[in-house]
Amino acid sequence: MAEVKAKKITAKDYASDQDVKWCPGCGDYSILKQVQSVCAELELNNDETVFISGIGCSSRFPYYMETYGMHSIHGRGPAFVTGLKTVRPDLNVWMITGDGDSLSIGGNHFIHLLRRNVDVNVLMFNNQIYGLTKGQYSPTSEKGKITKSTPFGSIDHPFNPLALAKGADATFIARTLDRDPKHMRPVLLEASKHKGTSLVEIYQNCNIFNDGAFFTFTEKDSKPDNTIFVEHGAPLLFGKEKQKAIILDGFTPKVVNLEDVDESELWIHDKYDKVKASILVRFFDDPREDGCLPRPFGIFYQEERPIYEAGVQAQVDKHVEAKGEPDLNTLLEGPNTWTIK
Amino acid sequence: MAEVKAKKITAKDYASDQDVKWCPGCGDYSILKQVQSVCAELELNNDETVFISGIGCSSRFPYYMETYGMHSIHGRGPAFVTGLKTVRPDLNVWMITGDGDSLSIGGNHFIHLLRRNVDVNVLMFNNQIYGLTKGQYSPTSEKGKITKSTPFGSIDHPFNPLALAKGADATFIARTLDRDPKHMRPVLLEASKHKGTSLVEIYQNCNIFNDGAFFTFTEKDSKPDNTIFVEHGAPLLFGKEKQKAIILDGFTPKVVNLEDVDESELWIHDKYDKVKASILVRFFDDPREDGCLPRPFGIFYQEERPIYEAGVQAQVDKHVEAKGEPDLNTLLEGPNTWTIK
Amino acid sequence: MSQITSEIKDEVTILFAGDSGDGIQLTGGQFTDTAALVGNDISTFPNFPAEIRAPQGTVAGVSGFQLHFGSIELFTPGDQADVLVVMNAAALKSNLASLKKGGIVIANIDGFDKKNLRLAKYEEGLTPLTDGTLDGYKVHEVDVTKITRETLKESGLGTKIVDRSKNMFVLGFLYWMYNRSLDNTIKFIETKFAKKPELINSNISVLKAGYHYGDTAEAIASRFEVKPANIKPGTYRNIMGNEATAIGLISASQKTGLELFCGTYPITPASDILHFLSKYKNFGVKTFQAEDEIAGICSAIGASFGGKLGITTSSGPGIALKGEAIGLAGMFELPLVVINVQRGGPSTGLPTKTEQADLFQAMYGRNGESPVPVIAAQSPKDCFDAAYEACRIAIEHMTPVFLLTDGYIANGSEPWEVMKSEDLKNISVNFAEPREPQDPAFLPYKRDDKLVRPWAIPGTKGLAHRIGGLEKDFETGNVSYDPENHEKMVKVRQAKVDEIANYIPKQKIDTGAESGDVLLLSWGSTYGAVKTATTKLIDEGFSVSHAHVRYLNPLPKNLGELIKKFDQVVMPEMNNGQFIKIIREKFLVDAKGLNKIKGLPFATGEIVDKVKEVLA
Amino acid sequence: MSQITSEIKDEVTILFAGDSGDGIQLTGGQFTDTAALVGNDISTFPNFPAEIRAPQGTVAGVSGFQLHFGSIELFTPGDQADVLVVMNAAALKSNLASLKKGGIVIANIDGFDKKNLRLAKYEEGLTPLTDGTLDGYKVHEVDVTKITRETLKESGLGTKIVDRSKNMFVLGFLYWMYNRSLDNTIKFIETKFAKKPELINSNISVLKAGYHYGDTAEAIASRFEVKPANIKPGTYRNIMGNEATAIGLISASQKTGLELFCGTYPITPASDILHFLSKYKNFGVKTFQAEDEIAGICSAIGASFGGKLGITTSSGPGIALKGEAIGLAGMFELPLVVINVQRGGPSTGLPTKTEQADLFQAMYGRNGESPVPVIAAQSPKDCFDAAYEACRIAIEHMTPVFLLTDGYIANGSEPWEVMKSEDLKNISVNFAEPREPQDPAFLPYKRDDKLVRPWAIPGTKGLAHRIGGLEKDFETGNVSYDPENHEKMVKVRQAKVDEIANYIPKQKIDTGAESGDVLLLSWGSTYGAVKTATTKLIDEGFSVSHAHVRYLNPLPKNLGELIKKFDQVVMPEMNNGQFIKIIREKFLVDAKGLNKIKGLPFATGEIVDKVKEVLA
Ligand SMILES: Cc1ncc(C[n+]2csc(CCOP(=O)(O)OP(=O)(O)O)c2C)c(N)n1
Ligand SMILES: Cc1ncc(C[n+]2csc(CCOP(=O)(O)OP(=O)(O)O)c2C)c(N)n1
Ligand code: SF4
Ligand code: SF4
Ligand SMILES: [Mg+2]
Ligand SMILES: [Mg+2]
Repeated sequence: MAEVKAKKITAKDYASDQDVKWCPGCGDYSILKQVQSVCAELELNNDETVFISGIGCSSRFPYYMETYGMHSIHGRGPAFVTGLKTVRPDLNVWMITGDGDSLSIGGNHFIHLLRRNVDVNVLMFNNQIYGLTKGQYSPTSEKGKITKSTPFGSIDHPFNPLALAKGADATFIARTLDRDPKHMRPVLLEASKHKGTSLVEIYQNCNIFNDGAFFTFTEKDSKPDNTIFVEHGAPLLFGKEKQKAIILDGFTPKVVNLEDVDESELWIHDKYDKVKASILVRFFDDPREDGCLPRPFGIFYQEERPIYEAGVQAQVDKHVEAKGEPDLNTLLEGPNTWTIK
Repeated sequence: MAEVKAKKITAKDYASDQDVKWCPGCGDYSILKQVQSVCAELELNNDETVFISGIGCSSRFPYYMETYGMHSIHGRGPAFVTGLKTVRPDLNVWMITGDGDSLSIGGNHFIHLLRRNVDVNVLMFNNQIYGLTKGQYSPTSEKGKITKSTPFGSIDHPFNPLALAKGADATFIARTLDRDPKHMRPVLLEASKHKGTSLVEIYQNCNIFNDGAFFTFTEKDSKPDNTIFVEHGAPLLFGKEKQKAIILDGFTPKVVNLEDVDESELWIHDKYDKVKASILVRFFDDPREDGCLPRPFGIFYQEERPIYEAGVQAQVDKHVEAKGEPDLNTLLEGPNTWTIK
Repeated sequence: MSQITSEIKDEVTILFAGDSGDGIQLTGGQFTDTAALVGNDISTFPNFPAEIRAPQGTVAGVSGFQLHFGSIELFTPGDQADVLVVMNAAALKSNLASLKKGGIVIANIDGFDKKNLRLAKYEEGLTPLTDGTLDGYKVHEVDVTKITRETLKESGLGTKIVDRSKNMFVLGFLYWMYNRSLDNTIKFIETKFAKKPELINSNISVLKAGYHYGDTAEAIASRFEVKPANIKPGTYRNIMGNEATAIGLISASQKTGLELFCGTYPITPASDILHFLSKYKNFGVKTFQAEDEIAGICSAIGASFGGKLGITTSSGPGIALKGEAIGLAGMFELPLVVINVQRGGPSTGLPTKTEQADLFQAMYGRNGESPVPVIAAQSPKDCFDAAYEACRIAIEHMTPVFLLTDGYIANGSEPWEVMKSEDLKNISVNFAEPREPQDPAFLPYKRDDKLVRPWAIPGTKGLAHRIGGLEKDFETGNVSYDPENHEKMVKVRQAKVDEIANYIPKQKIDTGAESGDVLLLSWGSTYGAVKTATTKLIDEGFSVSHAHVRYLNPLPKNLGELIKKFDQVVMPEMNNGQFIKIIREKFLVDAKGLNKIKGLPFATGEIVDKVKEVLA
Repeated sequence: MSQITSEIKDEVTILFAGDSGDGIQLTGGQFTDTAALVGNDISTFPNFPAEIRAPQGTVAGVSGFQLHFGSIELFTPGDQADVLVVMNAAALKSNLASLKKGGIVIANIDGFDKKNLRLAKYEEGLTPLTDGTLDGYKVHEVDVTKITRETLKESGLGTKIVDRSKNMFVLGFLYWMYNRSLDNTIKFIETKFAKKPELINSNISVLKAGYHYGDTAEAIASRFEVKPANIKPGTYRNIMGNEATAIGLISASQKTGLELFCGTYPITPASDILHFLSKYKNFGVKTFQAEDEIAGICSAIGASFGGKLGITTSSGPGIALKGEAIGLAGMFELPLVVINVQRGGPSTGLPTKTEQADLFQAMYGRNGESPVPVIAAQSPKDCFDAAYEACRIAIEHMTPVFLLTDGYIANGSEPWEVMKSEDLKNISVNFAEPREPQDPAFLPYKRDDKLVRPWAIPGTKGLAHRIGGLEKDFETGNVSYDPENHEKMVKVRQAKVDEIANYIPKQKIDTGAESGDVLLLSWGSTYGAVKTATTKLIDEGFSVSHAHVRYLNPLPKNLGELIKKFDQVVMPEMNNGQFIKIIREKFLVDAKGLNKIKGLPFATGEIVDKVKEVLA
């Protein structure tokens, strides 16, 4: 950033001149606001930042950012991102996607992006519904969901997106909520700093087609007992008074009263621990069920692993070094010629 | 099966009249043999059995089975299977796929098949290479793999297929080896009995393009120390004399000498335990590395969950019952008519 | 009460427009039903915004519903409106161009306050109601909001709920204007709010308030009367295109006894077919919302392999993903119906707009020589016949079939004379018979005299066989790399599709003489506009005829002959010229294109003008 | 030693055939190099089995290599072979039809033992060597295995290794037959086995043994001489089509300074382009083996968006998956080269065979009006020029471009006069310039006089903008649902592609006069066969000319004119008639098709016969 910058950069500097066209009340607005504000905090250069999305309500996002942007094809965001980052590792790239975009049609590109660990921040707006096509169930909709395409309830067992991401060896896995901007902000900041594919699942309310899908986790009454906000190095505590804890009993995670257990038994969150993360992503009980585990939010897992584009670049650099600057004439000539006189 | 069946059914009854055209020495032959023999043991009716595959060397499989068969499109096997089973739950359906077919182009259909839990037996021939297209690396090839398309070594972090399957909430997860027919057979039998999608990953040697990829796990010298054959209810023991055991130390799986630990500390394999399975599928260390965990084989996980096609059928049945036999004229008339005289 | 005259009209077009939340579609639907009940012919076309619910008051959020009703036969929802009802400034802004010169504007003035004017991006300080924009139109300003609130001030209902019945006021007012009874809508309100009686009364009160407002308001000088049309006696229902498609498919399933399986993925404007189908579980319909379009079609092929009626639906961008599988279905020679509800393209294009630009994709959008029959529907109700016919061809000829409709007819509606099951053409299903070991070997690719191979379904004794996408031997169906066999197979797959021409009706002239100066040759949803234009031209004394092609591949056998009887051929298409290329190539005639690529259907006048130009 | 005559020949075609493991490709390659070195013109075509390594000895496992060399200019690998070398019975079975009547068969009799005969499915007890099958051919039986083992019996090498040098014996023998020096192959052996000196000696011994066998064996009555061709002086290399494509792409990258990014997924017969490209990391080439074809093309578009040269390669079934993304690239108006190495279709078809049946897929395989320039390569070496030209058009006209080659030229090879970097046409890259806040707003869709929009790449100051697949405003590129704008955009995208006709060479007559009785109009890999046929027909006194079209969309501006100078137009295509439809439609000429759909290239004779038939 230029040193003589007179004006402090604000969220507004990242808002494009286009009218935002989401439904009034849509959770997408809050996410847009946080992202713009995080951009400001990081003082990202607008010209070196790129937002790429697929198709869906959420995927309109890039139009609203005063950066380079691409509204691509349904589900294919990861492929565009991979191509762009492979040739332009210098850019700061964000990918915006929905639960349908990334887990339905785009599921394959999504898991391949994660395993390759391209350096991009992926924000998955999970509203457990197809918004743009007016309300069909999505791969994250709960079983039995009644929608336009399932008037008698859906039959498919839904994906647990973070478990899937863990299965695909993602190097950064987090979850946050549209209605908790204070939580979202630091998660986005951490995600943007992580070198590799940072996956942030954001529970997002679609007030038109799936209103209240996450109210258990966002509304004052139910939130404390149904959510657990994990923090690296801290024990897994929750409840209104943080009076409840989670421990591992043998191989089974269990809810206990904090006062009933010894401190040594507490599950201390360690975002670098694979096994803990594998179990944590599976805290995915239906909150309507009795005795269920609270739904975790925060950064579940983080791992340092070489990023894809750096590996590609390293091979190029190595060969340029070994073989010298390319000479087109040598290439054209090939290894074997003969001359006719 | 007809009671008067005079002749005992043998594996040969499941061999079609087509010449088998895999390369001599290919691991596929051994799998074909076991499958035919398992069909015989189960006395499957040839006319009620269907083998569906994608594209790849492995996917030629259906041509060699004297059953109904479909050699479909690269990666799309799960979709054909889902359509077929949804309308024909009565059929016994097997899906044959390769590591490229199911994890590269077909990755999305694969994970959706698993989450939906369609009742089909999936045999994934994992040779860590693209055989049919003559030797490019696959999503399961180890990093640094030198192939036709990666003359300087591959850069991508490979999938751990069973971890991915677990992440997709598969209800039956197993692994076996082409070179261990005695192990393969019972695994195939169990898979075929499971109600739901049974995933069996089969390590398969491609002696032309990736010869010896699994020799560490199949050859006499290295096998005992590098493999662990899990059995439901039994402790995780391995080594030539079964002298080594695996325990969970806090959250970390560890190799110990059997004699050094108390029996109560032993990890008893429980294929119904989600958490154990989540950890077990992650025993995926590079066998070339020091202190690595052995690679597990056997049935990792099994869960009863309603199967997709049954759910679909139940809705139909329920509505037929509630609304009576369909009357086309009522449908044609619709709810609102008027009459012009 | 002032003197109110009553004018008789042959046909009227009303365009309702307002915010997505204003209940525009419901208002239009009610007027339609009422018009239908008194025996008017009708044709409607809703026009949705691309955004789900763009911010209230903006142009992007305007929803429209166009209704054409008359005492004469109608084939389109009307070129331009006689009456434009606008609930706010944005609605006026985006629809004024669709109003006839001199037409009537009914404006809810509450929707023209400062905020609404700003949101609609009118120039600061100016309102179109007074700044001259509406010069030459008849404008009726009504403060709908105020009167509605007034009407319900005693109801005890909250303002939000009260305001939601504004549309009933407008409806009542229009009923008055067109001399219509309120009965049908009152019945509707009673059913709809059966569980919320307080809303029954409030809505009916507002409806009546609207009606009475007509009686009392000074402004309105004339009411209109539209007599019943001379419609063939019978029982009718109003039907939308996508609904008709769904019912056509289910009918084919019921008539054949083949379970219907629809593997699909939502996409505008095709999703409604899935929505309709998924309601009819008691007809044994199985719908599968797949993970993507590829899985959608592949699952449908799987179902066909299993001996059922496999269907897949989508729109252009989704169809683009199905090419590989359509090619496979062609190799398999299994029945499959692929429905493309076309929308504005290319790429994501204009998802909520209409176009006919996917014909070539249907004809040629696959690798290799991969012929597929293609048929198109011509109007909302015709979607029924076209869908039924697509199933017939697929099943009787063992082939994937493309059915093309588009956003215009998919969402549009018109009255449909209810059919009886008995009236439906028979579709014959020929499953291969079981065999005993001593029978001669089963030959899965041996053809009958229609060049059709047997449908041998799993579970049938003695027919176990394998199919695949590799080239197959002419009879055994085993993989064959033989060069001669390949050529033979390519030719026979083509011949099989060509052979269908023997099993479809000959091409007819729809309107006009068998020969003449100009033939208007059209296909798909342009039918109504072209027909109306032709009638008009003939009335004006021109030598013009109209032929409308349902069967785009193979073409009717007599089409060439028919065309050659005209000096000129003009082909209107909502694309940049696709069907015309096929006609030019096949018959070497110098057909002229009339192309509109605006995401909107043709107006009759555009066609009339073009023909006059050609003849000038 | 018997009397051996020496015959002089203008051209000779040798077909080597044997098991996949027999080293057939290597043998053919060596003979090719040696022939090239003495100045013969050459053309080759390898023919792989569909199975990787089907069981030894079976017909499915036969690998072939056809080599045409001569003292005259050659354009095809030869219609039929003069000499057929077969290493076993299966090789004879599957290739005999390719041998000229009266041609020479060289048979390794060890490959005709009982087991081999059975595997080749010859009738029990009969061997084609004696049962009359080869009546009329000149057969030389050689026990290659025995002599090879004999030669190396002192070498101390194991039998398996010894047997692997059998092919050297055959090669030596053929060198003798055609009076060739062993030097080139000896040098090759020395390099290849530099690390295994024992194999150098053994291979050279066997090679020489083959040569000497010719000298001593009684059977051979004549040797042949093929004089150097009258080839333009210069430096040459032998080049395969896929290699030429790869080098053409890299050359465009080097000339423009744009990093090359190839996003692709393996598929026969396109994979070799990826294999070649991935070797040239030091040229900054980045190859991405994606998870599927869709990711392949989308990643390439991502790279183009980033300001690099995005390439994607595939064959028919894989191209079918790219339609949606090609449409998007057309909307984006970014450079992209899409290469289709066509194979036998439809569906999975005949993966290792050749065909030209994906032209329509390239032209029309997308939803909506989505024009894309299409060009085709005509021979192995021409793949270089075609690939380079595809990049030029993509970059200078900001558009996706289709390059069509096919299995025949992709795997075939011919001599190529080595180009110098300086000889390559310039390609201009125009990145939009950075802007300061005070500059007028950047308009990403404002066009220059070629109708081309600016390439504004991320990282450039002041150009931040958003692109997408929804219809865009004519200048700002913002999403626009405006009907007029849509039509304007559809038309301008078409006009932009049409405009390319002003930047490509005019169509020329390749062979023959500018007017006459028949024009043979061809495209793609049929070039050699059609040219050869034309020459032959002209020699025989027919009034025939040949024009070969590289630019299939847009067509050269003068094509219509050129065509109209001929009474008849005959269009040979390796498909069921695709380009012919375009020509008929566009120019309303009654062109006649000559279609071969056997997975094999045309033989000259087939074309000659067709023309004679047309003229009869
Ligand atoms: C190839 C293709 N298929 C289908 C569609 C239709 N479509 C657009 S968005 C969408 C799903 C959107 O759901 P999600 O990703 O969850 O986004 P949301 O709208 O909920 O934010 C679908 C099915 C499309 N645009 N392209
Ligand atoms: C759409 C499409 N893309 C690519 C191919 C080419 N192809 C065929 S099989 C294959 C990969 C095979 O690998 P795998 O599934 O591991 O099977 P294997 O041959 O190793 O058994 C590829 C890339 C194809 N047939 N179709
Ligand atoms: S439909 Fe739902 S997700 Fe889409 S903009 Fe509206 S509220 Fe948001
Ligand atoms: S290439 Fe490999 S996997 Fe394929 S048949 Fe040969 S050995 Fe088997
Ligand atoms: Mg969603
Ligand atoms: Mg493989």
